Amino acid sequence: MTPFLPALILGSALVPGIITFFLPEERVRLRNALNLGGALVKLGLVVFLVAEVNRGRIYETSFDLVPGLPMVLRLDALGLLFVTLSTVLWLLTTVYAIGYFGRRRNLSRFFGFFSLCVFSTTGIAFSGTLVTLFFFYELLTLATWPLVVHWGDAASIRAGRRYLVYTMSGSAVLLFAIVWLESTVGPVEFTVPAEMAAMQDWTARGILVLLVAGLGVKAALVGLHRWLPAAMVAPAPVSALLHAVAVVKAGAFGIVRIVYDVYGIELVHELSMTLPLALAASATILFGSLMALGQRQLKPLLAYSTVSQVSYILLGAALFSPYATIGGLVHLVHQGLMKITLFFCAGVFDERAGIHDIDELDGIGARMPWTSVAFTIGALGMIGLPPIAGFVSKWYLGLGGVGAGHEWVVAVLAASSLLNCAYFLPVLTRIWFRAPGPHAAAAKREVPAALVVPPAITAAAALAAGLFAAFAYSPLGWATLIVGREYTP
Amino acid sequence: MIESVFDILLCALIVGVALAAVLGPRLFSSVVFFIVYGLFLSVAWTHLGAFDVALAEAAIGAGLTGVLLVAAVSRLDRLGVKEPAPAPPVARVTSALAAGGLSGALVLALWSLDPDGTGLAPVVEANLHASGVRNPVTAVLLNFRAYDTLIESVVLLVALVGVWSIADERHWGGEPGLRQHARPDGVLATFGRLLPPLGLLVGVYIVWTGTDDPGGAFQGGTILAAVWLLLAMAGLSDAPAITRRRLRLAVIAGPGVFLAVAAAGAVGGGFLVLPTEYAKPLIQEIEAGLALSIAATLALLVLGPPQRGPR
Amino acid sequence: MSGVDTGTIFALTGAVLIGIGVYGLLVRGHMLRRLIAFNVMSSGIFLMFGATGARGPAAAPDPVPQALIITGLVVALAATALVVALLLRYAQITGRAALSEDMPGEDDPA
Amino acid sequence: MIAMAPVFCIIVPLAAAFASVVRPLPRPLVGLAILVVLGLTGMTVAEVWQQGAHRIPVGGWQAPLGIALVVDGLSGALLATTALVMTAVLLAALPEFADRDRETRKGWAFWPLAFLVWAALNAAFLSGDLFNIYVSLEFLTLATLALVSLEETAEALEAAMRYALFALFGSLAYLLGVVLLYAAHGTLDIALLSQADLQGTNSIVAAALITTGLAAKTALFPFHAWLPPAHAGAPAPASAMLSGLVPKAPFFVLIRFWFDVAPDLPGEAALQFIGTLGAAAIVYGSVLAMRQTQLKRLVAYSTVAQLGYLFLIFPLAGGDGLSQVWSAGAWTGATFHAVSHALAKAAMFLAAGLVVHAAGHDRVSAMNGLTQSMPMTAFAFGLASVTIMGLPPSGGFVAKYLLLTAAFSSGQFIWAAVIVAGGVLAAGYVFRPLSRTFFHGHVQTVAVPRRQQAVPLTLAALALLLGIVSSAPYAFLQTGRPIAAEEGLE
Repeated sequence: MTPFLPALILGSALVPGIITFFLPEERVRLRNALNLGGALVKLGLVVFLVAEVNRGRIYETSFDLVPGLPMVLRLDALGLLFVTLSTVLWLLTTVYAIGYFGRRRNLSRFFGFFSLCVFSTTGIAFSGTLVTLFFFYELLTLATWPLVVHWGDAASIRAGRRYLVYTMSGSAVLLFAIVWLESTVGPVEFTVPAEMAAMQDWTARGILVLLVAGLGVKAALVGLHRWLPAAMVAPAPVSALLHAVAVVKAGAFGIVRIVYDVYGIELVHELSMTLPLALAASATILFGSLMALGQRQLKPLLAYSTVSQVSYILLGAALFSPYATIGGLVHLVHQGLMKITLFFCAGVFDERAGIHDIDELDGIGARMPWTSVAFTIGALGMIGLPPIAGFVSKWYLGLGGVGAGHEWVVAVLAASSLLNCAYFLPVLTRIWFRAPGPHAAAAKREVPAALVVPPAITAAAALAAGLFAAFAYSPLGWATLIVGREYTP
Repeated sequence: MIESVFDILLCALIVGVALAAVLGPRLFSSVVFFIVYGLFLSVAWTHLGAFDVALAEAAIGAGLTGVLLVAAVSRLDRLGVKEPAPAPPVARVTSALAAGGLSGALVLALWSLDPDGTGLAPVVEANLHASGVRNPVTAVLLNFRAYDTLIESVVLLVALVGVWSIADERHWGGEPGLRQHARPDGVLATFGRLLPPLGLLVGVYIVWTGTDDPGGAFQGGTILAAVWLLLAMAGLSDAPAITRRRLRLAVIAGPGVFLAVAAAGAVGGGFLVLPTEYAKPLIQEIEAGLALSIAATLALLVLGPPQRGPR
Repeated sequence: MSGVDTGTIFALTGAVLIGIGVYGLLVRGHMLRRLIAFNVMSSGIFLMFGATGARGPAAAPDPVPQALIITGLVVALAATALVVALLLRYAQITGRAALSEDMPGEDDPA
Repeated sequence: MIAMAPVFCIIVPLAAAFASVVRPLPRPLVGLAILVVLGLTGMTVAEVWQQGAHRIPVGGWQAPLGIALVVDGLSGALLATTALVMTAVLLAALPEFADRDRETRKGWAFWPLAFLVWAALNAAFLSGDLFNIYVSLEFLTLATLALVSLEETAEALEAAMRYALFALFGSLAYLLGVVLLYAAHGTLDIALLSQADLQGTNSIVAAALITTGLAAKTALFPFHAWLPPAHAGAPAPASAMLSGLVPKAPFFVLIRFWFDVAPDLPGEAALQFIGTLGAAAIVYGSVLAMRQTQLKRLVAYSTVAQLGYLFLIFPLAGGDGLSQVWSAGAWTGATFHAVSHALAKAAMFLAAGLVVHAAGHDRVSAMNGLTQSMPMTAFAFGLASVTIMGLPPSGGFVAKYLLLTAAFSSGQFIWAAVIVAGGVLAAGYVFRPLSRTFFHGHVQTVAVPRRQQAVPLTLAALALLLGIVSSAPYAFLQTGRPIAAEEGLE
C-alpha cells in the first residue's frame, strides 16, 4: 500500500470530484456525503502519514510522462505541512460550503471543481519535480476559475477574466523559466538542489527572477496582486479557498520550493538574491497593509490583508537564517487558519445580515456573538497579538531578520503590525462597541451550524497553534522539524 | 535544324494561344482559345511521341474541358453575370513579376539537369513482359502504378458526388443538366443521329486496343462520354434521374471492379498484385469497368447537377 | 541541360506556360478565367514533365510520365468540373462570378 | 493478412463510400464499417508496434517502378487519430444526416464524402511515393471541397471556391516540384530519393515549390485566408474533420519531404523564415480568433493559430539541427501537437455544432448558460480548450514542453517566447466562449440527448489522456524514424 499512498491521497480528492460532476443537481445528500467522505478519508490518510513522516519515512511514486520528463509524487515534511493544512481546511470548508449554499443551484458543478481544486493543491504539495509542480499548478488555475466565476454575473465574469489574465501570463513566464532551467541542468528534482555550477551567474539569476515572478502572481506579490481583490466577488467558500488553502498558498509554497529545493538557500545567497527577494516581500507586506487601510468594504480589506500576510512566508524564505525559515513556514499554516476564519466570518455576516461595508458592522457583536468572537480572534492574530498564532510567526521572522543581519526586517514587521492595528481595530470597535445599526438589527440567527461551526473551529485552532506552539505536532514544531531536517543554512 | 524550327514555331503558337486564352478580353473567345490551345498541345504530344497523352489531351484537355467551359459561359450569360473589374495596374505588375520569376526559376532548374535524362523507361521495358500488356503506358497505368489509377478513378467519382451535392434541394432526384431542345431537323439532331454509332465503335475500339497500342479506358471512355453528351444535347436522349439505381451502379462499376481486384489481391498476399498469367484478362476487365464508369461520370460531370425536380 | 533538342524546347515552353497560368490565377477575378489559367498552368506542368522525359538520345519517351500525365489530366478535369458546378450555383445565388475581395473574418470585429 | 491491414484501411472506407453512393447505408452497416476500419487501424498500430516500420510494395512492384506504402510510427499514429476522429464525426453526423424516409441531397451526399475523406486521409498518410501523394491529396481536396459547400449558402459556396483556388494552386506547385525531382533523379519514391544527392538549383527550386504548395494546403500564414470561412461554413461534423484532420495531411507530407527526402537541403535562413511564418500564424490567428463574434469562426481561427505551431518544427529540428539531440524532441513535439490538436479541435467543433443546434444561431452568445443546460457539452468544450491552450494535463502540454525544450537546447529563445505567448493568446480566445457558459439563464432551447453530447466529450477526454499516458504514444511515434529519440529529452 505504501507506494500508492500519495496516489490514494490524491484520489480521495479527485474521485469524489469527478463523480460529483456527473451527479444530477437534486442528489444533494449523495453529493454531500461524497465530498465529506472524501475529505474525511483524506484526513485519515494524512494523519497516518504525519506519524510516518515524523519517523523519517519518505514516500515516492513516479512515472515518465515522456522519456526524460518524470512525474514524481513525493511526500516530504514540507509537502506534508501544506497537505495537512489543506486537508483540514478542505473538510471545514466543505462543511461551510454546504451550509452556505443551502439549496442554491449549480452545486454539482461547484463541488466538482472544488474537489479538483483540492486535488491540485495536494498535487502541488506532493510534487517531487518542477514539472510535476507546474502540472498541478496549472490544473489549479483551471479548477479555480470556474469557482471564481461561479455566480455567473457580469462582475464575476470580469473578475474571472482578470484572474486568468494574471495567472495565465504568470504560468507562461513560469513555464518559460522551468524549461529554460531544465534544458540547461536536466530535470530538476526537489531532493537535491540542481547542479547549477555549469550555469552563468546571470543566467541563474535571470531564471530565478522569472520563476519567482511566475509563481509570484498567485502569491500576489506587489504589482502582480491585482487579481486577488477582484476575485472577492466569488462565493465566500471560494474566497476562503483562494486566500487560505489553495491559490496564494500554492504560489508561496512554490517560491519556497524554488529557493530551498531547486536553488538551495546557500546558492540564492551566493547569487546575492536573498536581499532583493526579502525587499520584494517587505514591499508587498507594507503595500498590502496600506491598501487595506483605505478599504470601506470588508472583503477587499481582507483581500489586501492577504496580499500583505502571504509575503510573510516569502520574507521568511528569503532571509538567510533558520529562524526566518521557521517563521515563514509556520506562517503558511498560521495565516491559513486565521485568514480562513476571517473569510468564513465575512461570509456569515454577508449571508445572515447582508453586511458588505465595514460601517454596516456596527453592533453586530451582540447579535452574532459566535461569529464575532471568531472574527476577533482572527483579526487579533493577524495583528500579531500573543498568544494567537500570528504572534509566533512574527516573533520567529523578527529573530530571523536579526540573525540574517537585516535588522530592518524588525522595523518592517513592526510597521506592518501597526498598520494591521490601524485597519483591524476600527472594525473590531464597530463590531463590539457601537450601537447596533440597521444591519445588526435585521440580522438573522446564527444558523445553520454548518455555517458557524467551521469558523469557530478555525479560530480555536489559530488560538491553539499559538498557545501550544511548543508541542512537537504543532505547526511550529513541524516547521522546526522541517528546517532541522532539510535546511541547515 | 529544320526540326528545331518546327519545334520553335509550334511552341510559339502554343504560348500565343495560351496568352490569348488567359488574357483575352472576352470570356467566350478565351474559352475558344483554350480549346485551340488544347489541340495544339495534342499536336505537340504527338510530335514528342507520346501518343497516349496526345489522345488524352485532345479528348479530355481540349474536348471535355472545352465543352464544360463553353456550357458554363453560356449559363453565366443567361444568368446575366458580368465580368468583374480588371485588377489594378500595381497588382498586374507584381503578379507579372511573380509569374516571370517562377518561369525564370524553372528555366534555371531545367538548365541544371543532367542532359541525358534519368527516366524509368529501361525499367518499364525490362518488366513489360510480366505486365500482361504491350503498351508500356498502359502497363504503368494499370499494373506498375495501378494504385494511382485506382485513386484517380475514385477522384472522378468524388467530383461527381460533389457536383451532385451542389444541386438545389428542390431538384434532388431530378435529371442532370438543363433540358435540351434541339430542332428535330437541325444540324445537331442530324449529327446526333449519325455520329453515335460511329463514336461508339471508335470509343470501344480505343478502350480495347489500349492494352497493346495507344489508347485505353480514359481516352475511350471520354469518347463514349462525348457520344452520350451529343445525344443529350441533341435532345435525343434524356439522362436518367440521378437517383436511379442503375445510373449509380454504372458510376461506381469501374472503381468498384478495380477495388475488388485490389482487395482480392490483398487477401491473396499482395495489394493490387496482378499475377502475370492473369494480368491481361484482369486488366481488360478493369478497363471495361473503368470505361463504362468513366464514360458515365465524365458525361454527368459535364451535364452538371440536376436543374429540375423529379418527374 | 545543354544542347537544344526537342525535349528541351518543349520543357522550356512548359515553364513559360506555367508562368502564364500563374499570372492568370493571380490577376483574373472571374472564376472561370481562373479555371482557364489553372488548366493552362497544369498543362504547362504536364508538358514539362513529358518533355523532360523525352530528352536525350533515347528513342521512345519515358512511359512513366506519360501515364502520370494522363492521370493528372483526369484529376484536373475532375477539379474543373467541380469548381464549375460551384461557380454556377454561386452565380445563380449571388449573380456574381468573382470572389468578394474583402478578407474573411476581418469584417466582423467583436 | 495482418500485414495487409493498412491497405484495408484504404479499401474498406472506399467500399463503404461506393456502397453509399448507390444508396445510403442503414445505420447498422455504418456502424459495422466504422468498427471494421477501427479494428484494421488497431491492427496496423499493433503491427507497427511489434514489427517496427515496414514498406508494402503495391502490386508487388518494387520502387522505382512501383509505388510503396510506408507504415511507420508517424503514419500509424495519424491513421489512429484519423480513425478516432472519424468515428466520432460519423456518430455525431447520424442524427443530422441519416435520412428517414425520402432521400435528400445532404443526407445522400454526406456519407460517401465522409468515407471518401477517411480513405483519402489514410491514403495520404500511408503513401511513400511523391506522385501518389499528389493524387491522394487531390482526392482529399475534392472530397473536402464538396463538404465545405454542403450548406449551399452564398458564403459556403464562396468559401469553397476560395478553398479550391488555394488548394488547387497548392497541388500544382507541389506537382511541379515533384516533376523537377523526377526529371533530375528518375524516381518518385521517398526512400530512393532520400538516398539521392539533393542539391543544386533544381533541388532548391523543387523544394521551394513543394513547400509552398503544401503550406498553401495546410493554410500556413499568409495562405490562411481560405481556412476560416471554409471550416466555419461547413456542417459541424464536416468542420470537425476539416479542421482536425485535413490540414494534417499536407503537413505530414511536408515532414516526410523535409525530414526523409531532403534533410540537408534547407539553409538556416529558409528554416527561420518558415518558423517566422508559423509564429505569425500563431499570433495573427489568435488575435483574429479573439475578435470573432461567431462561434464556429472563432474555433476556425484557432485552427489557423494552432497550425502555426507545427511549422516551428523547421527551425527547431530541421537542417543542421537534425543531427542534434534536441531534434528528436522537436520533431516528436510537433507531431504530438498534430495528433492532440486533431482530437481536441474535432471535439471543439462537434461541441460547437451541438451548441449552435441547441441555441439556433451561431453567435458566441449561443454558449450562454451552457453549464446549466448542457453540462457535458460545456465540459467537452472546456477540456478541448485545455489541449488547445497547451496546459497540463493534456497532449498539447506534452507537445509544447517538447518544443520548448528543443527551443532552449538549440539556444533559440525567440521560438520559446512565441510558444508560451501562444498559450496565453489561446486562453484569450477560448475563455470568451467559456465564460459565457457560466452565465445565468441559458439560451439553448432545443434539447440535445446525452448520447450525442457524449461524443465530443469522449474525444476531448482522449486528447487529455494523451497528456497523461504520453510515454507509449511518444515511443510509438519514434518507430521507424531515422534518428530516434531513444534517450528522451535533453
